[in-house]
Amino acid sequence: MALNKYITEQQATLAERKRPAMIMTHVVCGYPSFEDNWKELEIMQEFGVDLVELQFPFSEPSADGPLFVKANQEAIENGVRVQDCFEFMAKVTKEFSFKVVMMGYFNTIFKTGQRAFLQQLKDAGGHGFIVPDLPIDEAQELHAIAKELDLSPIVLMTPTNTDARLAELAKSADGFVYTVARKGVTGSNTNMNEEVAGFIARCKQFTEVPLAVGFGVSHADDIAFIGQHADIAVIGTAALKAWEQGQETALRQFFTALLK
Amino acid sequence: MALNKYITEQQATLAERKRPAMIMTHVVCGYPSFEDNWKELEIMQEFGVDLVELQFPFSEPSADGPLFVKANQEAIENGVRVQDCFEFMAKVTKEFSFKVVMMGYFNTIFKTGQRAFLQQLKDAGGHGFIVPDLPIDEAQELHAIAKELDLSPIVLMTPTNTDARLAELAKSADGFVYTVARKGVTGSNTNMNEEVAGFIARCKQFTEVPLAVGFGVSHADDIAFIGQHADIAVIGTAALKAWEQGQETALRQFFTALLK
Amino acid sequence: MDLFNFTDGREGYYGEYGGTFLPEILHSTIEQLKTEFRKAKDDPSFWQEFIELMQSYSGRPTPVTHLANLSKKLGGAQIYIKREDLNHTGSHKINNVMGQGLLVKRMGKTRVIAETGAGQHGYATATMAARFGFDSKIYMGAVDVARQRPNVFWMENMGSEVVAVTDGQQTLKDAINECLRDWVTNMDTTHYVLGTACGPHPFPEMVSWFQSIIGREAREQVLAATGQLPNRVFACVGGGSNAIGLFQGFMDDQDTQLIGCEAGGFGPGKGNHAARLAYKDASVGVAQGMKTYFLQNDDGNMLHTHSVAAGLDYIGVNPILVHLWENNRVRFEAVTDEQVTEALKLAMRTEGVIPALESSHGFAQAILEAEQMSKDEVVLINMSGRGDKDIFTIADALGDEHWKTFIRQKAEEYGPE
Amino acid sequence: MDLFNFTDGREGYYGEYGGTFLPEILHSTIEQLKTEFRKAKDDPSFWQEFIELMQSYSGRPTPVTHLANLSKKLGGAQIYIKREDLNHTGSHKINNVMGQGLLVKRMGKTRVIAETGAGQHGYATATMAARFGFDSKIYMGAVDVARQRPNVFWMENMGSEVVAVTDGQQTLKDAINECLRDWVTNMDTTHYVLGTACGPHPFPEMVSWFQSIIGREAREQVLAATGQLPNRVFACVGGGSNAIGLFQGFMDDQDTQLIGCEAGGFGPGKGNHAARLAYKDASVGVAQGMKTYFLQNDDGNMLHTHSVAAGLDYIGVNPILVHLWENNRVRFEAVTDEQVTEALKLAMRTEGVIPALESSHGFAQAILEAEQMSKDEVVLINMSGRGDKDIFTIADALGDEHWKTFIRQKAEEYGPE
Ligand SMILES: Cc1ncc(COP(=O)(O)O)c(C=O)c1O
Ligand SMILES: Cc1ncc(COP(=O)(O)O)c(C=O)c1O
Repeated sequence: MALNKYITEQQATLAERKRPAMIMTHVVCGYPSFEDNWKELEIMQEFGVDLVELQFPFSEPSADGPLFVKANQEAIENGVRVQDCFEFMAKVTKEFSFKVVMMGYFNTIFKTGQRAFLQQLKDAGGHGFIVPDLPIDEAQELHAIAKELDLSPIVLMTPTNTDARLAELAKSADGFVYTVARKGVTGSNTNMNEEVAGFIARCKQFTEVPLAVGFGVSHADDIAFIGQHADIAVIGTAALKAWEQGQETALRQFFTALLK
Repeated sequence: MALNKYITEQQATLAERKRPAMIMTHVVCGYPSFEDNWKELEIMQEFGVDLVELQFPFSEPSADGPLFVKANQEAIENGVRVQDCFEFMAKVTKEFSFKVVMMGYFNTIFKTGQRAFLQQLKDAGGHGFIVPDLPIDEAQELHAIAKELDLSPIVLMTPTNTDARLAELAKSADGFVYTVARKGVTGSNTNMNEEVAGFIARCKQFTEVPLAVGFGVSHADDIAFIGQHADIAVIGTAALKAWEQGQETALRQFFTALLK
Repeated sequence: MDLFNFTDGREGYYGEYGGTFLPEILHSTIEQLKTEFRKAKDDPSFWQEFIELMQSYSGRPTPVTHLANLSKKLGGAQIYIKREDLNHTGSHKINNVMGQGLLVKRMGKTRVIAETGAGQHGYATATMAARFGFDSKIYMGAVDVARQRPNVFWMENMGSEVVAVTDGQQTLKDAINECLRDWVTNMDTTHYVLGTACGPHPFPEMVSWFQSIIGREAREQVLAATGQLPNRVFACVGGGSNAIGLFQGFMDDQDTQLIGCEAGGFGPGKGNHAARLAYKDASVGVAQGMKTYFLQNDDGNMLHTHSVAAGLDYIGVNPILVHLWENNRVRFEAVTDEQVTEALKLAMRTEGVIPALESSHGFAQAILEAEQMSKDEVVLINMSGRGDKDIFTIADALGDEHWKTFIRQKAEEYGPE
Repeated sequence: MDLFNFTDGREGYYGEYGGTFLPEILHSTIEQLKTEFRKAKDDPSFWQEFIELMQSYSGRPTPVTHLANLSKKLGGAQIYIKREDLNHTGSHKINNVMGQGLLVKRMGKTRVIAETGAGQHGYATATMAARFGFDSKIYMGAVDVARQRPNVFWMENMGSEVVAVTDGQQTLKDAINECLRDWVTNMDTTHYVLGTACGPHPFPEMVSWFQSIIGREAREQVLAATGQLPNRVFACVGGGSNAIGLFQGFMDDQDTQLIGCEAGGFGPGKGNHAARLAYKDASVGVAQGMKTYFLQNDDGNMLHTHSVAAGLDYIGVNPILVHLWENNRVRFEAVTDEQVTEALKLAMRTEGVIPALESSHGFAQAILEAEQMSKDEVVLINMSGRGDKDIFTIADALGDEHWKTFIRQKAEEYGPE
């Protein structure tokens, strides 16, 4: 509910901010380091990003593409623990005005304990969570606790889902829906075309909740396209790639071009 | 018949020659070379050897031990042909007083043609043949031709033969019988003992033909032992070993010690 | 006992283990698979087709062999082995793979992908793909590619593309992740041929079903050979497919003990082994599509594992076996690398059989126990595969110097790159 | 036709071929063997014991597999293969070896010796010796030891002593000579387990008898699968044991053509190949205990032979097959190394089977002929062994660069001696 309210508010300011869509960015906790994460987030804040996913590194990131796989792996090798991620999130939510959702794999939550995990997420100022390997059928308990704690379980809708399944997914949707623009994992470019538009339209038939569009957003054109059809553009791999290429300078250039 | 007569004559001169037994030696044609063979034979003549086996080299000398195997192989590699062996034999029988028998494997005879081979053997002055891989059961044709040409097929008797088999073998025996003192191939030493004596005695029950004792004869004692029980001592590997160690000098020393 | 009667619980769950933990994008793919599998399972002609294929192509039924010499030497129980090593491609993996091949044909897909660790499953899948005319890609950890080149060689020669996975530990679990990544991209044309009774439902059930051919045959064969049921049945447990395959034959024979033999590696202690249940270093988690015991740390990140047998070197375990273990139907034991190589040597010398290093785990535990049993008792070991394809691993495990010399000579013969 | 009815001729002779050409010292040994063999052959319970042993230990009957893809691709006859590759130890050699093992037990001997070229027969003999508890020594040409190290490794691990023979060409024929030398020394305790249907009588008959299990099974199986007899039956011919084993099943089926496939190596020309009958480079001779065709020069000394398949690389050939060839019952053809490796690749890719390089000769000739035949005709190929144990040879034959890199890395890992 808290997240829904925030998104509605941000939505309302888009025209004034000359933005075709809201922006959600992605950071892998502790990769390359928490210091780098902080600098990235400062730039994201500077460019008026609306939402940030903080990914908790996991040893088996099976829904991620190569760049994020490497990020997950190295973060773990650097010794990043779940507790470090929560502490970092608490600092971030205190310092920055964008809202934060946790992104990660279910085992991280399960192993910590579902209630304990969500309580810590709440305490750290997070507003929701995206767990790509947890289908709604297996998520009853987690969603129930989330409801109690006013956290939004971000549901994914995908082009392969049947209408019946989309309807089912819509029942669990809260905060926003993460619509996956194409098959595959994170990382490679998506061709934003009629097919994607059709898929988004199909999702809209089933839910009123705002729609984020993810997987391969990297150009200003993509944002414009998403603005026409949906609500939130998700910038993942593209931003990390920029950071890896030239830290602050490159990331600033990237956002400048993206949001021009 | 020719061979039988020669052996009987030689036998008669043993006492006079102060020899406990007749001596048969062995040379592998063309190994190390025909020149070396000739020098070996000169020494053998010098020491009054009675008989010489000229081995025709074969590529599969499966009844021979390591030293003769190598000799066969190298002779073939040196290009020694069957014709060369016959030519050499002709020179030898012309020059020396000992009698010569051919020793070799059946394929050499078979491939040349049984009649053609024996005719050439006869022409070269040979008196008989020892073919260790030709059992009497497979030798009817060869033996029949030999009879025509007055060549002696030298039969082998062995410690593993039954009495019945010895009787059978005796029927084909001519010239002399080659009694194999022990199991195994040519080369290693035989312990001349009661067992060997018993075996020779057993052979004598079945044949009147003189007995040669082979396989591993290398000392004066062996000759003495053979003299007590049989007629001919066969010197094979031991002489070649001496030649390899020091040519003429070593071979002379060997025979000196052997026949002292 | 019908392990797969879900009417009283949740479909795909065995006690609290199992489930389907997959990205949403695979939802309809897995639903299609469930439906097709259910149809096939309910259709007796499908099983018949499967049996006939396994007979004519893979030489089934595989026999049960009495190891009279070994039994006598140990002085205890009569030891029998189920000869999965005699299958085409040399292990039980082919049972599952050919079964899935038939399903793929039914689903009208044209491409298969598979993970492989030791290479046996990849080898079997490449074989199946060649036989069925499917395109195929095999994912294999780069570390495994390096140590199991012979299997890679055959897979490639049968027309499969082999991809060396360079993520993570570069072993089996990483190959599984990479398969999932391929699958979420190409599910329209592609079936993921999972190699063991793990992963999301319906894989554990499906793989178990195809592998149940082992237990069905074995029960009859042991009865025919000995006039009695085995007192104890041993199988190595990597993912758990050969074990569940054999155990199913004896599930209702309450007097038959079932023993799962895990990779004890260097012995207990995190990172030293791959024993999920026999040692105390694993805990419940959710990964690679299922809920089960994993060798993981407190954050839920997976530990390094070790075993002399690549096929047992895995973080998770068949959820059905966990359930049976909790219900005291299956006992779990672990044997160390050292015990395993000793058992292998003994089997070779006394009986002329070469169990795979994986299968040698079953031998090692059975040898320990048979010695204590009486002469009129019977034990059955699953010889899940043959070791002769693992010559590099076995030569290394045995430290054979002649072998090293041979390899050095061969390298010299090949000359520099 | 009873090939072994000698009442009208000489025992051990097939036409003018065969016989017993051995040193006199082995006379009683070979007589004992003949007697024991005759007794066993006349005793139906012996064959029964043999069959049961082969079932429980080696997985017989081996199936017959329809190669539907390959048949379709060629557009001609329906191709079936007899799966001797699925035997324990991976080839038909085990049939003969286990049979002789039973005879050795009957004769009360305790030690066996064997020659081996490719290593398959030595491997099988080492296995048999381990299983029967015999001492064993395997003679192998030094050249073959160097190129077939994997088989040596397994033989040694099964407890056999492997002796590298350094005489002659240091290959199969020299190993046979060395066996004869051992045998003339140790015949009291020792049986010489000859590996093919060659050598002195009774070996050709005895080996053929044990191998006839292939043809007996195959005839029934092809009939059951196709409702007809095969029009043509193909088998590779090294010494000739797998060929005579299979052919015996069809000897009286006059409409079934029998085709022996020899090693054409680099093609015709002395020294280039090991084809005794298909090419014109061999002639009749007497060696290695028998009278038959040999690749020899005018002096009767044996020629060098060449084949990509070590198991076919032999100077002589089964005298029974020569007789059948002279009587136009068996046709002989030779295929070159190149044709053979192409056939191997095709078999792997279209059907997921890996015939040994030896067996691939049968495939190569059958492929040539099947293409010309009609779709309702049936051909049967003997897949005498599997190729996966010959990875070094096959990788070399196919010139695989990845493999070479792997071997170089492995050598580096092992470090200098
Ligand atoms: C021969 C053999 N046995 C056993 C296993 C372990 O797998 P599972 O536990 O699924 O039978 C493997 C895996 O590669 C294998 O190759
Ligand atoms: C697989 C295989 N096939 C065939 C042969 C040739 O032998 P034979 O002609 O006796 O069957 C061999 C010999 O080693 C072999 O290993």
